[in-house]
Amino acid sequence: MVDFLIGLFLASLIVALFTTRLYRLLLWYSMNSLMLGLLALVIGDSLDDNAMILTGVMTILIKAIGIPYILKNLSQKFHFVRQITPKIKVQYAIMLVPAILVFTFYLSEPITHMMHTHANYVAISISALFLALLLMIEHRNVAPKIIGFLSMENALFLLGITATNGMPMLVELGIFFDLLMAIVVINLLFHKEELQV
Amino acid sequence: MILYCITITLLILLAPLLLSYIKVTKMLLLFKRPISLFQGYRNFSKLMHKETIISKEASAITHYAPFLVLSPLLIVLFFLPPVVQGSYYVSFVDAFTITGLISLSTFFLMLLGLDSASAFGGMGSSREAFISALVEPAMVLTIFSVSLMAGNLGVGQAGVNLSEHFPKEHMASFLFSGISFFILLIAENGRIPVDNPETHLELTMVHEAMILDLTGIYLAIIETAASIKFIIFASLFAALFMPFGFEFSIPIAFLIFIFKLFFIATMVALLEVNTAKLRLFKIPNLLGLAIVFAFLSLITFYVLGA
Amino acid sequence: MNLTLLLLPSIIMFGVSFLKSDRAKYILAFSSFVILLPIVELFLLPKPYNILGNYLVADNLDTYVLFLSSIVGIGVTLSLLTLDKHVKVSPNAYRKFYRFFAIFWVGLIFSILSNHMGIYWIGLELATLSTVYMIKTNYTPAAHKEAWNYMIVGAIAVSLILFGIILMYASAKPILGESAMEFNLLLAHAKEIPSPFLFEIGFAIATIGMFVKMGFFPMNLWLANIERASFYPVAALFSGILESAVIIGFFRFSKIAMEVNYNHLFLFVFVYTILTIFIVSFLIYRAKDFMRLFSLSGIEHMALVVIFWVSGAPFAALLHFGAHAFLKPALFLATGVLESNGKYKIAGALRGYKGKKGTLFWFLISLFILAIISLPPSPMFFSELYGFGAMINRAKQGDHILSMLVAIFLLLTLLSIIFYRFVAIYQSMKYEGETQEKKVYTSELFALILFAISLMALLLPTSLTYLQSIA
Amino acid sequence: MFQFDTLSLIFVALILLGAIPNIFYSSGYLPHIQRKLHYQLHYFAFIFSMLGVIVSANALVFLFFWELMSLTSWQLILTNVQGKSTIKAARFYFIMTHFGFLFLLLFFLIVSDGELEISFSAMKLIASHFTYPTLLFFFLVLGFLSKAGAVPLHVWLPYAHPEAPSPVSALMSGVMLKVAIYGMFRFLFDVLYPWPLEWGILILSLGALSALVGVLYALSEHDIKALLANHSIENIGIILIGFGMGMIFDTLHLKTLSTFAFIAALFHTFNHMSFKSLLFMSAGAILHQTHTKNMEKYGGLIKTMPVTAFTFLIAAISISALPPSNGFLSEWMIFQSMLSSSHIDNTSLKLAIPFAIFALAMTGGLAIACFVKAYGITFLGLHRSTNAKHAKEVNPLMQSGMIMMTLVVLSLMLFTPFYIQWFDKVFVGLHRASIYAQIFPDGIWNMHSIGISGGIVSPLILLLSLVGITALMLFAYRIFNVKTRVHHTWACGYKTSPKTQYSATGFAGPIRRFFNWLYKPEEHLVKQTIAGHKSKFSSSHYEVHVKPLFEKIFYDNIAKFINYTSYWVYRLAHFEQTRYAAMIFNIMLVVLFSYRVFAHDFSWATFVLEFFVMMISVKILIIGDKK
Repeated sequence: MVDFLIGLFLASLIVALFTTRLYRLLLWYSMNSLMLGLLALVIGDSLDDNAMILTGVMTILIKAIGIPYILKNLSQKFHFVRQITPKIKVQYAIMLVPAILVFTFYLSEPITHMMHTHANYVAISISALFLALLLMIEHRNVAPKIIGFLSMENALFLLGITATNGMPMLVELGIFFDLLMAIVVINLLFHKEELQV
Repeated sequence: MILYCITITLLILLAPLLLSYIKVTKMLLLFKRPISLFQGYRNFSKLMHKETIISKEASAITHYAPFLVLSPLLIVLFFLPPVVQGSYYVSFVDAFTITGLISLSTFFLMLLGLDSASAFGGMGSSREAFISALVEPAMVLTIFSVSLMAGNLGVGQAGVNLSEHFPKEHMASFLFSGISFFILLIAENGRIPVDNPETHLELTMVHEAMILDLTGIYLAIIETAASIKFIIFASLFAALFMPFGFEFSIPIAFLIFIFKLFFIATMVALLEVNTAKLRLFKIPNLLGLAIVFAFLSLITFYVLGA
Repeated sequence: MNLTLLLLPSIIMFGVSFLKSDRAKYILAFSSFVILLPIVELFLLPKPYNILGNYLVADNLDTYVLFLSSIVGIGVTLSLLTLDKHVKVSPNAYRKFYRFFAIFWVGLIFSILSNHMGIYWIGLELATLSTVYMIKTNYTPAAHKEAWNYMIVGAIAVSLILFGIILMYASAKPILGESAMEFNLLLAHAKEIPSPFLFEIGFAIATIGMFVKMGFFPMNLWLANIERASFYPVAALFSGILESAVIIGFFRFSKIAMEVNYNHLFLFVFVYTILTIFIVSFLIYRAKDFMRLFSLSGIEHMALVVIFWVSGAPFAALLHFGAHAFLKPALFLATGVLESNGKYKIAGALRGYKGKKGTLFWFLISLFILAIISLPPSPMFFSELYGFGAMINRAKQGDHILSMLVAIFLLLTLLSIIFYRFVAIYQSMKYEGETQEKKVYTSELFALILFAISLMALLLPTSLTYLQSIA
Repeated sequence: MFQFDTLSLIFVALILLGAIPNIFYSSGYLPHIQRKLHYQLHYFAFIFSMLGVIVSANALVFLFFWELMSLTSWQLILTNVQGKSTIKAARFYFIMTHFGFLFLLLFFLIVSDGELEISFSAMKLIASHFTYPTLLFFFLVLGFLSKAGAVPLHVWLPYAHPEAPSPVSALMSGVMLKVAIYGMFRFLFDVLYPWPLEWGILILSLGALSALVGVLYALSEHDIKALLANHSIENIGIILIGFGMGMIFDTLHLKTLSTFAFIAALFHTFNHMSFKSLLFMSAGAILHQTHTKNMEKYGGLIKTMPVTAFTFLIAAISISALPPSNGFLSEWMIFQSMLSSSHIDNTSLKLAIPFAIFALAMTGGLAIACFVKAYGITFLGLHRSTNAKHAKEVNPLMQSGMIMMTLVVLSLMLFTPFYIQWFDKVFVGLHRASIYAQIFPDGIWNMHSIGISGGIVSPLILLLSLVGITALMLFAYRIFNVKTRVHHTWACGYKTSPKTQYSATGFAGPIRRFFNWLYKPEEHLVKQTIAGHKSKFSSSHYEVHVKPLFEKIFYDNIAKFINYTSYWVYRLAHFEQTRYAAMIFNIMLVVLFSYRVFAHDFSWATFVLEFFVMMISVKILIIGDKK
């Protein structure tokens, strides 16, 4: 079950890479966050960890529903460009994505000797990180970049959930708090004038 | 000590004669009617009686420089190798000091040339500076290498040593330094092909250009200095590169020495007759030769020991 | 001593920033000064001092850094008082600036005093996000653009740091459990970490995040551009305070990494720093405005601090850091005056000052500029001596002594390019160009004097022994 | 912190001898300076820092004062900024001294193990365990010789010295360069003691080269202070020749000869301090009056500035190494020490030493030519400009400074034995046998060379006889009571005018032409011909500029290289404006990959793979396709 959800998580991220429409991108981000939340719920259930279950719920509420909704609102309010074409050619991208996966598995290969259970999860988290970066690389507009940054956040949550079986509660709450703060700041930044970066 | 004083007096007295001798020889060789052998003395006494004209543009340098040109050369006379056995000699003074003293004299001579604000003086000084800049290193090297061969850095002692036991094993470097020194003798004394002491043509003048504004007693002093310089070089050449005749009894040794001086003068005269004055910018070719030979002699001595 | 007291001035500042009266400006400034007081008290307490359980622990290192930051904060506040005389700034922007400044301080205090990787990160993120808006107090398109830029790059960097933290946490969790996030425990048990490679990967990612945030290779210009676009007190804040929060994280992480595998750490940091200084030195060689110049030189100094720390000369690193923390803000604050007659006018920037204030100003600025290229008696002179000494010592212990020496020599050569450029700029400021009158305000002068006194205080024997005791 | 052994004290004495007359001179010069406070502050700090360098007993203090010395001297150059040239010169000077400082820093850091407060003797132990002592030696040489101005690190001197105010040039050239020589003495003896033969030969060759290069470029200068600065290079070369010989002899276990050579070097150091300071002071006095450094604008100054002219003459004789001056004596000692090596059996020495002898001899000749030019063109003849015409003797304070310095020169000449005895003590302090008794075995009259069958010189007798004979002749001249008449110089019937005199350019013409291959001069000839005749012209102007070869090939190319690199770095750095995410992506990739490759299990194959992956990734993500 865990592996299946992780697969879906990665898949939604990869699909997001090839998206050319902003709303579609938001959707995929939301899917991605949903998978993450479900993953937390599943792992939390199996470990009997209430904190993690709480994390999962919050993830679904904030990331899968809240943030995409706010972003969509913002985009309507400030008339974002909704046609977002990746700058990297698709031909390159289809080579890059598997290359990143191969690389991260190669990278985490030594870890498999050291820790028995979660080596592949570490690899996938790192590759998710790289993919999120790739998402930021291939777009020039602000909105997809924000999505990319949020996907990075997801990647590290994935790492936190799978590789370490959850971080201390305090930290997770802090991270959520910062995330909200980020959204506030983004909102403020948009508030004056909409500008392309 | 007496012999020492006699030698020096003799050298001072011979000096003008030697220059006149060269002139006479040259004139004879050119089928001209020769001047008197004692023309040098005549000139001297005539100049001594003449009124001295001092340039209005000149400064205190003109008043003192002629004496400072002469006095270092006079001092060098005291440092020359002995002519006869048993004579006192200053054994220890080395090449660098002797060259230094000669340079000191040249230094003031060049200043003298520049002092009178005449174009000729500057020209003469400039050329002299050029020539002496090339001559000095060669001279230091030559005398040093000869004195090293002789086994003593003091020139006086070197002269004695050379005539007592001639270093046959160093023949090659000895020869090189001999060639070098002869070129230096010509260059330093302003003989053809470096300089022509007999003309007053601005293209050729070096030494004469510097002293063009001097008259009377100053000119006499400078002329004397020139002749003494020649005799210094000649006797150095005689003592260091013709090291024989020293072991004979005193009068004969004296005679041999004087003969050597005249022989050198003859050689110079012959050379002067047979060559033309070089262009100024060709002079380095000749002096370069001297430097090369000097360096060669030193390095042959150093590296090959030959 | 409790946390409330530490945070109280910031909270007051936050509250007052909503008041719409003219006097608010002075109250805000005053509350900013007051931040120093609890920190001084903290400074005097016996160490280590647990402020909040095992989460916030004050030890010598972090109180030192916090103390430096608070002094810089006072300097920044001082110059803010007369900011409106140099540039157009509305009272509203002022208050907003202070509002975020208060949040910034909260984040900063948390991250500097934290003994917990997570809290460290939260504080850092808070500080980063709050600075985003400070950039925007300058209402220009450039500032807007750079604020976005900062938002995104800063977010990437901070995410990388968290990613690294989680990996490190994952590597140590099997032995330490949930408390694997605590620095002192992690340090104590560093040798027992079951998967050092995982830790190193985490450390590398976190370090990249921190380095990007400090403007190391390859992101050398973004800080400079941001500082160019924002008001100069903000630039001072960036280089003086925000970097201290980052660097203290690096200090702590690298201490653990040293225990895990010193050679890997050293090689990684050494190569990274040389690359950084290589790029930075050549960028400085071409820099044509003060902001960029000082910003790049700040990067250079941070790189040196990092390499000194890693080479085993914490004393040199701390001294260098202290000097940097005072010098850079001072210069950034002075930029407002230096650029009175146009942004890109370096020639003649130190001319045209009248009166005692003016003379004192240019004299101090001359000293500061000469001090950042580590001419004696600048503290940087001594810190570089000790720092490079430690590096060479390190080289002598290793196997590749010649290549290390070559690398150190390369580093020194690059530093001399910077030296050359600064000398050229100083001469140009003082001796070239036409004389145009410039005005200096007392508050700015006070800020400069404060920095100058602090710099001199760094060189006192007591402070040197104090620094040595930290190390 | 501080130490006061004989070596330090000797150099303290040197600084004081150089600085005290200078202080007088400087106070006389002060009205000429606009920023008086700035000047005074840095001036005294400069002297103080030099003293600090000399007496410091550990690396920290040494480096501190060393940098302070650079800093203050740099600021002193900037005292009177007159246009771009000063700024350029100051910048160049400062970067060069900083360059030297780097090497010193490396040296000290290596020999002190990072503990900068340890004593020099403790450093020796560490240095002896260091694997590459020659590296240390190179650091030392580069560090100190860039300050001393030896080839090829000499380029800054002819720029920096002319631009500084004259008292400062005198201090910099006369005293500061000697501080570097002190450093050589101190650290070669105290830290790096047993020297391989190669080190000595290196110093010797550097010295020979510096001597030649310095004097050659001095000849081609017409800026009087630049000329003197170039002569400093030459004299530093001569000092280094002596120093190198000392090192060589020491390696060959000829201790007394080595001491002799070192004493010669030290003696020349003192001499150079004295006459170079004096020359700069006199040049400064001329500059003060004529407001130009161009020698072509001088002339006839001896009539209006007799004191300056006299002091300059004394110094010129001394620097040209003419007997019986002190300059002559020290060069004589150096010559003698070189010639004492004739029996040494070592091929590299046999090649190096004759070359050095040749260089030194060559230098002597050229130096004379150069100072005849400097003295003759400046002081003799007719004034070449109105400025020179209106020149007056400088104020009494400056005069007193110059006269005091002249006394220093004369004291070095007259009390040579005393000084030598003193220098000898330095080496006794460095655990060597005293050789004073060997140099002056029978009283103070004769000075002996130490070598087998070496030469002897008797400076006092020479001096006395010279003065005596000259005085005698002058006396005779008075007695004769020669009639004199004053008249204009004969100028072929034309009027004698300043324009018909030889110029400095013209004077050096023949020598310049001879060394054309080296100088590669830029010549500018402007000629106003009359009616198309080649040989008839109404006016003509000829100028020659010589840019040092070293600067042209070495320094200019470095500057070009830096410019080029910075351009590319600048372009690269600007990618981050738009490609920051890609940059971070790539740096992550390379760091993680490298950790994997290097930190886990290294193999070349993976390394090569990493390289290619990075190439591709950078190409795709950062550089992108060309449009």
